[in-house]
Amino acid sequence: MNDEHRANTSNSLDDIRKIAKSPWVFHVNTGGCNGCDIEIVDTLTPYFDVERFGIKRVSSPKHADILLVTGPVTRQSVGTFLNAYEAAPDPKLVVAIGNCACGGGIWHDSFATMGGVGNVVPTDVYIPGCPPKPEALIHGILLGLGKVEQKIARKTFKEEGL
Amino acid sequence: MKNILRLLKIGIARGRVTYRYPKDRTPVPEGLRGRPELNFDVCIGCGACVKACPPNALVMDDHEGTRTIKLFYGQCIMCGTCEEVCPVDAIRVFEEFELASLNREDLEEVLQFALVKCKSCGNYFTTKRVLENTLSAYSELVSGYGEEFIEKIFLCPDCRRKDWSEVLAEVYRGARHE
Amino acid sequence: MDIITKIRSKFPDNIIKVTELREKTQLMEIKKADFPQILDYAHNSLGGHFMTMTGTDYIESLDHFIIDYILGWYEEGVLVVFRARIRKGDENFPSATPYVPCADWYEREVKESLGLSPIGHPNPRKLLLSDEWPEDIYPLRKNYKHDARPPYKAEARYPFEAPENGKMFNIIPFGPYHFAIHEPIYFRFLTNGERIVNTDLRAGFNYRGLEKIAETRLTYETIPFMAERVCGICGSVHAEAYTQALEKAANFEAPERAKWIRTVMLEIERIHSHLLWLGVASHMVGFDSGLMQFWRVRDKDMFLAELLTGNRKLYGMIVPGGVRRDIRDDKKEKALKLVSEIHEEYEELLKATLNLGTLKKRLKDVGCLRKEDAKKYSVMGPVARASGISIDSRRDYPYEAYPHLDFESPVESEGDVLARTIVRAHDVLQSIKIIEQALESLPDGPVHTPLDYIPPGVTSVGLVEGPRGTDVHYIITGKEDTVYRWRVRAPTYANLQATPLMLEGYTLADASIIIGSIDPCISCAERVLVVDANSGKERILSSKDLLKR
Amino acid sequence: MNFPVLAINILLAILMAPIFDGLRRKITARLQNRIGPPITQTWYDILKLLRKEIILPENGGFLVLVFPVLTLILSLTMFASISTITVQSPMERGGIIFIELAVLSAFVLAIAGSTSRNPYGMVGGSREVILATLVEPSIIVSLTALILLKGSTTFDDISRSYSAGIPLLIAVVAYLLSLLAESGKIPFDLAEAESELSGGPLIEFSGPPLAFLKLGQSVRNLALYSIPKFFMIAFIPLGLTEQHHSITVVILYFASLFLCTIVISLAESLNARYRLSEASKFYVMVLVLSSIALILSVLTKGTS
Repeated sequence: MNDEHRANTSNSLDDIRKIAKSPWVFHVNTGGCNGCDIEIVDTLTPYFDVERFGIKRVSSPKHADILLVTGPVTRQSVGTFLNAYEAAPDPKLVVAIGNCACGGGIWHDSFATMGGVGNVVPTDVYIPGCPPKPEALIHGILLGLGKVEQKIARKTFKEEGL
Repeated sequence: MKNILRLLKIGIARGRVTYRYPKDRTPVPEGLRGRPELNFDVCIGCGACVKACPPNALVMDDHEGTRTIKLFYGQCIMCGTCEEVCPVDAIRVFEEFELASLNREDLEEVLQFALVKCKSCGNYFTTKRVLENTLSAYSELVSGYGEEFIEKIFLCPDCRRKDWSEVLAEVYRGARHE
Repeated sequence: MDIITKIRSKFPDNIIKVTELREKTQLMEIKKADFPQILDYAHNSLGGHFMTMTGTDYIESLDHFIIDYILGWYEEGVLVVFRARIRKGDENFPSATPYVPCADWYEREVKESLGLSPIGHPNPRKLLLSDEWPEDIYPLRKNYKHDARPPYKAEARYPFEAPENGKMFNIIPFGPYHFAIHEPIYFRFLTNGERIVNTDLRAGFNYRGLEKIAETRLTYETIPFMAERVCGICGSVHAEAYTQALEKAANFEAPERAKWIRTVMLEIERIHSHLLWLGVASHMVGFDSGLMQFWRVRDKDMFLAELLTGNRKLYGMIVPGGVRRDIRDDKKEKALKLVSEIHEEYEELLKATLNLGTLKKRLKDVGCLRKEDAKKYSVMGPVARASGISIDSRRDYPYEAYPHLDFESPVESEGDVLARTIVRAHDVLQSIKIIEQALESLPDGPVHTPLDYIPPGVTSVGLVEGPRGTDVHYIITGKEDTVYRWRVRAPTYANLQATPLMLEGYTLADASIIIGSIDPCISCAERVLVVDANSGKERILSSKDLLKR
Repeated sequence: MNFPVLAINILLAILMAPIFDGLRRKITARLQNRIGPPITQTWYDILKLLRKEIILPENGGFLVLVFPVLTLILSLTMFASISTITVQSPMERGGIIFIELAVLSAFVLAIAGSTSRNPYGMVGGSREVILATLVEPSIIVSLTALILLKGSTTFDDISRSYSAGIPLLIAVVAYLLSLLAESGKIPFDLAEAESELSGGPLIEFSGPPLAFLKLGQSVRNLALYSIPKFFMIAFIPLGLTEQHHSITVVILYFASLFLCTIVISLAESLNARYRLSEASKFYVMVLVLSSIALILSVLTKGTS
């Protein structure tokens, strides 16, 4: 568990421990194409079965510990998304699923979107992929809960003499 | 009732199918399109992938003698177009999919290249590596035309257009599109 | 007598010109004032299926707009494009909605995105743009930039239909984030007890402005990647429909092998989509094991997709000119084995679930759509086939390898949710059959040959039978390596307009499954709908309540 | 009042109720071909909820806090009234108390849902009331049959009475069937129906109040699961029971819990949710069944 990665979130490690054993997820589609949404449901089904980790999909944001956000956040969904965000009690994790949510994806500069979840609310975990495989989703959620290590790191290269 | 028993039978007979991920690895089919990666040792910074990328996950920025190519996984749709257009096979799509990150910055790969100045007007126009690549790939072809001809490779497109010979234009286009 | 002659003889003086775009596709130019009567005749008397409608901005080059209504006759395999010009300064046209109810959304969309007002439209509210979008900015006009974002105003509200005075009813909001529907759409039910008396709905949550991006930022080559992302379930269908339209415009035939591989892709997608729906529908009526079991089988289909394309959603496979990946022989063997496993597990499961007492009770006689209404609203795909209308563009507008394959298109006549379930369930078996046939007799040859010239200014329509019905892509080719106009009409767009009819009179308990029964793919449709108002007075809960389900 | 037994009961309730809820989830998962959550999962859920922030709905006020606590107290009292792993029952006339509390607690949850003026909460609350009105009579009638047949309202005496017979058998079947609805799981989760009503009465609750509600519900369920023990005891060979009464009671008690858990998870995983109209038809049948048991038991008692 590398704490320095958590710099941009409001949740401390202690907060995360509180929800780590029983993370209830609320799924918010902010204008995604359905691909990621279906993979979220797929993780609940027999082959991947995230209920092993106590993950349960709930129907009200008031019960949620994790908000799984898909989609580039369209202008029409900003209001309802913020309502859902505010309704979820602390501590909560915001997980951006798929590259639409991470960075706006192919719609990043469209007039009708806000270009990703990060532009609307603070985001804790980014799960890129189009759509992310169910395994990648599980990995991302467990990463947010501090149960696995991050496998990717920023890479920078410079030509000599620059 | 018969159907209930049938369903019960499926439940019992099919057994537990769950993969114990992340403890066990799940089967990954060959040729999965996962994370693309730029190989800095090979990449010449020509920007072909940047042009081809549908979601603009690859962006290019020239600034004061440095060309920065940034690959942002958070925008990449894993289509593999970049791999197809790369002239030197520097970008490859790997079968890697666990890309989750706690940080936006960790999803970036940044490559910086030195740019070269045009011998005529003095503006930066392409990377050193693109020139080297053009020279080495087509040295044989160009060698017959003498020193004066090779000099013209070091001109920016604008200057080249002014005094450019048809033949060299063909060579350059060949290098760009191969 | 063919369709064109019939229309000609009925309206001898109103038709300016008829040109043949390509075989069985006619372009009929008329005056805008004649739209309502000609469409009324073509749709209601001649039985034309409403396919799509678009507006295109030619202000900068030619000083006018054009409006196209496209009707199709499945039995004859004919398409007719009705076109009229709209001069600058006179930016309106007579609405056809009073005669052809399914034109409702299309005309509203043209109004807000291009600023052409449909005169006499019963309900000219916003459709796809957000509530706070400025009234005088029309994003699909050519002088609007795709990345210009007007400042966001938080306080805007959508003008929901307020019922007239009368009895007290409750307002029950449904969505936008509802547990059973995985996409944001917002229904507002007026209920009497648990009985639904009126429905109003607001979509547009999924509107991402994709047509604009395609017309500006993308090229012919990269549009398929966006077309796929119209929808995560029927991605290939959209890529295929776009590709088909483009290839028709360029008079290009893809290599044989590519055609067969495309067919396999489309059918894999149909299986996954229908299994997904069967699972979700089970979940909607509280049969969670159904969700788990159907999705267990579905996962095998996803493994198959992953094996053949490298992506679980078949993304990045169909492009203009062919497909991007060949099916190697060793992969073909593995694929055939997976297909037979799917077949076995699916039949076993279908036997157990389709006649399960408690499940059947929930599906039977719910959400009925009569054949006349289905025709009137031009519903598509399984919804139409469950109401006894035998339409299937695989058979009626043949494309790719379908003419060479042996399959049937199941039809039921009851029109209730159970009928839709049965149609889909049997469709899966047909798809399995098609995949097996196609894989076994895959022809040899290349899988991709580039399209070298695409003439500008060509109007072309691609029709593909998606899992939800006919997907219609309309393009006008452009000059600079990109389309001038691209209009996506997903089947859900047509089907959603008919949901209020299905919902009326049923209870709240059935609302999920009725809405679910059209297999809504909101991201495809990305817009709003409206309904006939019923009498009744609303008892307003707070607006906060409405937003927070 | 037998305070040591009372203490044992309450401790047992709090410890074991979530475990049996976890067991139910595990069995359901297995029938759906997956691994499912750890058996202690419901415990983790409750512990987590206790540590979450409380968000009050705009117009529900403090009632949102009162009802969950009330539900928990009622359920615990209900559980405390029966003799579980002990031979002695904690109080006299436990049977009456049990029936009263079972009915009361069913309505408390329904009212709790209506306190928040959320439309789904209200619809869920009204469904809960209707369902309770339908089911509670069958529970009352089948338990009354039990009490009549055993000739006592004290659980202590009930577990020492070995009279068996057809009426008892009918009563136990009726009881198990009403249990399906009482436990609020598929096919009778109409009130909380997530895909229809997004959680119904529970929708506005969050954090600790939700934890109390969840714990309350599972304790209540466990209390209801315990009852078949008193029916079953009659079908054990007499000699065996007499000699090792305290052990038999423990074994029977757990057998009873497992039986109910299995019945409920089977029903949950092999059925679709009923509509209110179908559920009411079903429960009219159950009520008829339990009434037959009652009439028969009156007849048998009357003639003997």
